[in-house]
Amino acid sequence: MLVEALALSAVLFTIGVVGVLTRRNAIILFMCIELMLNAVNLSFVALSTLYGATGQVFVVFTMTVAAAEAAVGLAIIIAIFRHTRSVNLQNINLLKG
Amino acid sequence: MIFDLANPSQLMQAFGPDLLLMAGAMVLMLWAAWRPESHEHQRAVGMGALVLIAATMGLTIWYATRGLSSTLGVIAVDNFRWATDLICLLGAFGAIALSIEYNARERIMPAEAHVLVLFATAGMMVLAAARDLMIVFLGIELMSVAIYVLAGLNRRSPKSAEGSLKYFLLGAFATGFLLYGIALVYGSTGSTNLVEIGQRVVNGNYIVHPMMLVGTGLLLVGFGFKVAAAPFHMWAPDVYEGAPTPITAFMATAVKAAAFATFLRVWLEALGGMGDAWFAPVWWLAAVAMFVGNTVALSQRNVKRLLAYSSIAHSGYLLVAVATGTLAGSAAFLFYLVAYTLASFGAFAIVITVGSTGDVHGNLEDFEGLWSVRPGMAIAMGVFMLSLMGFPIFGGVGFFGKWYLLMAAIEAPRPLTTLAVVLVLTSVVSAGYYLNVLRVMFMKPRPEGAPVVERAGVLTRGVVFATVLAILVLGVIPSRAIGWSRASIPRAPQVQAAAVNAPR
Amino acid sequence: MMHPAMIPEGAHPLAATVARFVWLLPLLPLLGFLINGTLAMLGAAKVGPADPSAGHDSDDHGHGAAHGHDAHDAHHAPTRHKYAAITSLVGPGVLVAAFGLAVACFFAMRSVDMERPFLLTLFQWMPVGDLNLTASFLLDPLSMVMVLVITGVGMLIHIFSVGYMQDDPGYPRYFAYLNLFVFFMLVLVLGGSYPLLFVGWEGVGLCSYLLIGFWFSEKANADAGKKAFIVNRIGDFGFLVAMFLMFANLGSLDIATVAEKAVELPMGGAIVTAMALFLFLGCTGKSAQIPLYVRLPDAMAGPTPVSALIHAATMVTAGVYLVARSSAIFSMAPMAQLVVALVGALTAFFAATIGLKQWDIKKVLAYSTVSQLGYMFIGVGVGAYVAGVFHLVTHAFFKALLFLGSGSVIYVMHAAYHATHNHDDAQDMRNMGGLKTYMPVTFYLMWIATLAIAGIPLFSGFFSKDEILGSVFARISHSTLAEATLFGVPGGTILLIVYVLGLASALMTAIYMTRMMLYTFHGPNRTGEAERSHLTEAPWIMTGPLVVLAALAAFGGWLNVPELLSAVGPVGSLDHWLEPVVGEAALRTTLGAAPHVTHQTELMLVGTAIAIAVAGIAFALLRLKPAALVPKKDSPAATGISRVLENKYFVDEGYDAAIVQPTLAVSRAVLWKGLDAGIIDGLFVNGSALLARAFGWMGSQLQTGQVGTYAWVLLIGVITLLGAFTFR
Amino acid sequence: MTAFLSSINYNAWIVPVLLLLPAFGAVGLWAHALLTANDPADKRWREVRVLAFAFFLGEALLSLGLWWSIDTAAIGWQAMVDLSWIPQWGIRFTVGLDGISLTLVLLTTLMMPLAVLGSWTSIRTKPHAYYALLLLLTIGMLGVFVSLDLVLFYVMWEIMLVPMYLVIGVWGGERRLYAAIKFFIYTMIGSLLMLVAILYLGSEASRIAGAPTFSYDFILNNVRLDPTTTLWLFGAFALAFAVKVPMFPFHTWLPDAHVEAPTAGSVILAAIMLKMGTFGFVRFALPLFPSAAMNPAVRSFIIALAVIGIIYGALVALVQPDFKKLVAYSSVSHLGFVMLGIFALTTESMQGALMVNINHGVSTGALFLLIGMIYERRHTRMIADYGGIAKVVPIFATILTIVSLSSIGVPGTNGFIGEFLVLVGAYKTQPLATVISATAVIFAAAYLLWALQRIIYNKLDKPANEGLKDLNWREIGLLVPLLIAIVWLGVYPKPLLDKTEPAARRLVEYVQTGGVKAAVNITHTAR
Repeated sequence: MLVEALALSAVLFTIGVVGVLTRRNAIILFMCIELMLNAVNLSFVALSTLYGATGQVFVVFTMTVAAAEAAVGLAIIIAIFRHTRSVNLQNINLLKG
Repeated sequence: MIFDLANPSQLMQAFGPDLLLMAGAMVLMLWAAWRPESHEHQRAVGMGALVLIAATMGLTIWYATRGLSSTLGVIAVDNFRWATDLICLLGAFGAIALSIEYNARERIMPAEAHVLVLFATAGMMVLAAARDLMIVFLGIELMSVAIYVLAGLNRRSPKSAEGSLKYFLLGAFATGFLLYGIALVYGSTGSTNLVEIGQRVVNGNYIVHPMMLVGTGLLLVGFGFKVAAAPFHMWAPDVYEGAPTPITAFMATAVKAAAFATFLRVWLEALGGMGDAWFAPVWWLAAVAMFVGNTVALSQRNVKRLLAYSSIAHSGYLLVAVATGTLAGSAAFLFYLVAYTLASFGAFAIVITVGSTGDVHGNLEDFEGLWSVRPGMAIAMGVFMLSLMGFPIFGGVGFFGKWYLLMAAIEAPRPLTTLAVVLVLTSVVSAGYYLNVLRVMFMKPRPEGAPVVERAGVLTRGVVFATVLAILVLGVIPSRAIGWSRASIPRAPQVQAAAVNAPR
Repeated sequence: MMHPAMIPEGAHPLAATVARFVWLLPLLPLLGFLINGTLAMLGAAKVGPADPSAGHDSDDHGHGAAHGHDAHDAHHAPTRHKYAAITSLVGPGVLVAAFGLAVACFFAMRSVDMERPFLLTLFQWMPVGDLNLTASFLLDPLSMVMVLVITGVGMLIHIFSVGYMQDDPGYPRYFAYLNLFVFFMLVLVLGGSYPLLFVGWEGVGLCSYLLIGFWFSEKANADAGKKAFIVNRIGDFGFLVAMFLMFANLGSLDIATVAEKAVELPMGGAIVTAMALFLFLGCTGKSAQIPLYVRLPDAMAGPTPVSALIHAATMVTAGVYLVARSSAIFSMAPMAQLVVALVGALTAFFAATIGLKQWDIKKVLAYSTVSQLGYMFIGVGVGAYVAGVFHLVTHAFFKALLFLGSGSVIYVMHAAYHATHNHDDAQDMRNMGGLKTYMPVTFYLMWIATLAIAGIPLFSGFFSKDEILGSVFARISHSTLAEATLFGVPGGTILLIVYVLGLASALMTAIYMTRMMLYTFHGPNRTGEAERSHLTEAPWIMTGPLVVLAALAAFGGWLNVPELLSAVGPVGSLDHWLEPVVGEAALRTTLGAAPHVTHQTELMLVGTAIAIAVAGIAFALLRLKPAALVPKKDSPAATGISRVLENKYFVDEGYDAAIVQPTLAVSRAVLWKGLDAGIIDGLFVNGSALLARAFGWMGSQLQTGQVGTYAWVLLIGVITLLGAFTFR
Repeated sequence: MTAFLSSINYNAWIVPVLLLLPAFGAVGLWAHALLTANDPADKRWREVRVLAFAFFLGEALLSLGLWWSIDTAAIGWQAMVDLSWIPQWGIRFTVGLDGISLTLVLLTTLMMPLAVLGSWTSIRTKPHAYYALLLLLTIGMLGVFVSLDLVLFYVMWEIMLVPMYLVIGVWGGERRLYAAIKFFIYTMIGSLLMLVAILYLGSEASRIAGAPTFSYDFILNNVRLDPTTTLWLFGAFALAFAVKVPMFPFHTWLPDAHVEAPTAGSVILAAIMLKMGTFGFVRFALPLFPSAAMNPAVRSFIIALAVIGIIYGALVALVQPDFKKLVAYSSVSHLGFVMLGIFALTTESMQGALMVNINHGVSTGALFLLIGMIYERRHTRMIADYGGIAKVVPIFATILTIVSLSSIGVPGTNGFIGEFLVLVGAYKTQPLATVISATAVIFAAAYLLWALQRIIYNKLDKPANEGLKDLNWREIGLLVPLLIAIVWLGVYPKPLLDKTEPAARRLVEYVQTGGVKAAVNITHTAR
């Protein structure tokens, strides 16, 4: 069961990474990142069957932090939307070089 | 005294300075929100923040001089922590001092800006204390979330928003890797406590454990991103350019210092026994960072971007200290960090001054002939550039910083002579752009119709003067600082089995 | 500087005599140089304004221009130099004093036994490691002869110069240089070590440079001076290498020590031969031998008294002196001696052929000098050091006379052209002719010299030239030379060739000298109607020295009369005089016995020489028609062999095309533009900077501003890192 | 004199004072700049140059006592001062002199006032900074010659780059920006590798000593490394010094820097800074790594580079249209002689090399001063723009001729002594290289006399030259000491040779025996 859970976690993480690499919409990108974090959470939970509660505690932390990140992240996306009227990352490249 | 970290009240005591800063920051937050936005209010809150930082510094120093230690637990109580705290607090102090005048000039009204700096600093202090991967994660996020916001502080500037977004997205992405790395390390060793991991690594055969290896690699990715080491540096130039300049300075110094401090502690305390595994990757990471940072900086026209690439190169230099895997390396690291922080801060202060209202004059052309209009500023900038370059006497403490790093590299049990040569050769490349700044300021005439460089505010001038003075004085008599950095090495409660030798 | 450490060497008999003041000899001309040099600076200089970077004020333009423009005929500017009087006193005065001292030393030396040289150590010069060089003067019979010639002839020429240069704006400067020259020349002949000799050696070259380029506003003059110096330096290179060899193999550079130790080296060995050959390379530079003779004819660009003093009487004979001085080395290297003799003979012959077709009166004399120097080298080359030195002395007399005489002619011609504002060439013989009516004194005196150089019996040149040729002949058999080989050719054969070349040169010498006299003094005058009235004899101050020189040229042969002519005077005075210095070396060449030829052979040799001299003069008198000449401007260009001779076999052009221009071209195109600016600077220095920039540019191109790109780069980093961790 | 000096305990304080005085001078000039901020520019300029000159003159006069107070024959350092600096790293402020450094220190202190006089009227913009930088430069140069701690040496070695960079870049000619940065980076590449080598040596020494140390004496006497490491370390030191010397092919910064630098900059570069490279070889590269220096391959390689430099510099000088560049390339040639003399490793050649060091400083320094003077009047350095000016500026022409002759190495001038000793000594061990190098006497005459002819001789055919003013009293006055030195060192070099002889002899013996400790101790261990 542990191995399967870890494998699923890895697959989910990879899907998240691929999403980040391929999608151009800031919100979807952010959701892919959330997917990555949750994949890791799965690993933690699975591993805590081996080592006790630490993994589960970690998951709580992670979710909290992810929530805070989401709040800030969405605010930032709104801020950029005000300037560019778009959340497509391809249009956002004032800074380069 | 020895804190018993299993005892909650003693744990709280061991968190003393961090708690002071956090509590103070919350009070300031309330005060900031209490009154409508205005310059006076912004200024007042800023001053309050400065006072708070000073108080925290005082408390930290008091803690540091008491020779405290602790039992094994989630946080460390050692001089390395206090030293890192002080460097971060210094950075925060400088950032707020610059911000007060910068924000007024750029009409960035929210007084909460200063409080955010304080929160970020609190995150750094947590990071500095962390002796558990959980705390590491918490600290990094506490710091980062505040910085994401700070980077986008200038709501009128699309660049600021863009930088903030990029930092946020890529930062979260990298956090994913870091977290996964933590999970894998936890999965293979069964602990998140650094010292425990360290002991298990030494006792077990983790060097061939794939999960542990991948976990270590992902940790390296996570830290590499936070310290902007190539190839995980791509965000840095854009974010540095977009962010308000005082925040850029803050990011280039305090954020980097805190991230590196944790990095170093994790590497020394937890992964010291895995040297064979990470030696080559860290070596190459250092080399690539030095190379990329220094070469790309050559083609920059914008001084802020130039300094961003320079900071990437400096990450490479600091990675050399990590690669040594010794306590001497950590002492060299702290010393270098002081030198680097001073010079970077000063340089960004000058960039702010020359940038003028709207921060529109940040290109090298705008520095042309600075010597004829603002000789003091030009000379100070010259000192900063030379210090970043590692030039003796005129570059002050920068030289001894590099010297210490090189010495640590050459005397490491696994000598890094080649890496030292790479370091000096890329330093030569760096001369190409640092000297270019000098050239532009001193050797070109001030162009006709160039904008007038306003006299900087008293706080900005204070920052410039203080950094120049510190750089030059430490450049002639560095022994106190050396002694301090040698005393401030990580000390785990149990004897480390990892290969370390006494620092010099 | 001079006085502190004058340690008389042991108890040499000369130490008690006037000779202990020998250090004054060079010091006197040096004093003259300092005084005249100061006067020259005082006269010419106008100290600049305190702040030179302030703009030029235009008032002064006229002054500079006036000062600069009449450079062309500056030496006939009407006004005298304001310090001319002091200079006229000091310049020749120091020479008179030096000559007096030299004569005193001479008599002192005659009165003592000169078995070993008198060494006067002045001070420690270069005390370094094994090289304990002192500044010391070596007074022995050989240097005494040279000192007498230098101060004596030098004094006469100085006096002549007072007249010749009187109106030149650079009058004190001229005497300063001339005094300096005498100083260095005396250092050269008195130097007690090779490096000190070298100081004089280069010093005279320097003065020659300065004096040739005396009228430096003319590019040709400046060119000639520079050429002289550089060609000299090629020779000096040889001298230097010879000194390295001495120091490395003999451990010393003192002349006496070197002579002592050189004879301990293996006879004819590689080291001693190399030493001799490199020394001789030095001599070819200084004494204008093949292949370095090219500078001497150009050197005639200087004032004529300079040509007389430096390029005829003294400096150019320094090479001969050096060989005689190093006789110990040369006598140990027969092959080198053969080279010396052969080069001397070839030079003598070669220069004589060129002399046949020159039109410039001074050029004729210049090539004649080169040719005569060749003779001297034949002499010292075959080990007949006394003969070589003897010819050196007589040549100093008659060639100085010839040059000064020609100087008078040029002076007069120039004055005439100047008076009529004619810009014709005052030195071209085609513009002269028939001058004997206008300048009778000069005319007669120069004929004496001509007869002397041609080798007419009882004139000085006859004795010395005859002695050289006789010595060559005597060594064809039974000498180290005859036993040695050069490039596989037996030494005897080479000496025979040398002898034949010597005779041929003697013939040509007689021809071209007669030709010169004919074209200059005989036949109709071609100067021009207007100028003719200005032609007159030179002033007494110039003719006076000529008379003295003529007497010497006529009777100088008495110095060393051969046994054959013992009726004429005391036999072999010079032989006896120089015996302590060169006797041993000369004997080594002739295998320990005095060279001996039978009485009949000797008579035959003398007879041949006389016959050749007479034949040459007769041939010239019969064949050449001064009346048929037309002035230079009307003359057609020469063709065929004449053209080749007139252009000196195009050797200068050859050197220029083969050495000078390629060196310049290679330096410019390959070394400077190619290697320096192209490869080192362009490729490596700027190239590596460019490479770093290129990397930087690539890095910044990767920085597209797209978050997607950044994420990709990050992921590539992740994969690489994980790869590095897992696949170690 | 000696008694007087010892009565004031001269040796105990002179070196630190010489190093500190220029720093005080710089501060003094800064104070002057602040106090007179409202005065007219011309008045400030006039005052500051006098003030600066006073400091340089004071420095020169103070240093003169060294001539008598230093016992060059004694074993061990003279006027040694040893203070703690950074105890944790074992870095000390150790300074001291021997005969070799004595001559170079005096060369520095005596040339600096002349260099300042040379730019008396030509530098008007930002004079305070200019003179302050020259003062700071002096510290670095003196420091290099007296340092006996490797780190102190390195610091001194580096710090002169910045003032020179600014002097060239701010007050230089048209291509000053390029020249300045090229100078800096070129030099830095070499010296940073040396830094790594110093660290390596220091860490070895510390291991042996059991306490951190970078002491020259200690390393010299105790550190013995395996041959491969020695070669690498020697290479790092040699590269740093070779760039500074400059040896072919690391010389291309020199022509640019020389040409673009203002007069004082060129003078200092040529007269003093290049000597630091050769001094580095003599003081560090040779004695610290005798086995590498005696390695036949290494030695042949360096000698080959020296010989190439001699000939190459001369040939390239031959075709330069710019007089300053010509002199710059001639420096490459002259310094090649120094390198030949050093690596031939005989007492004579070593002495000759040290002599050429001084001579080149005097002659080339004087040449640059003269070029600066004529440039100030005519604003061109192109040879083709002159011609025949001996007519209008006879004093200038005379002095230029004398100095050129000295540079050519005509006997009777200083130039001859040095070159002669180098060659005559080098022949003993390197005959072929010496003979090839000796041909340079021909080329030297060719390039300088040709240039001389085109500048002061020939026809005065450029109208712009007709109004040229001759040298003024200040210029004559500052050149006279150099002329005296040229003649004095040419005629009676013994005093100078005596000063360097013991050190040179010991060094040669030490290196020739491969640094066998028993053979000879070139210095003592003072501590």
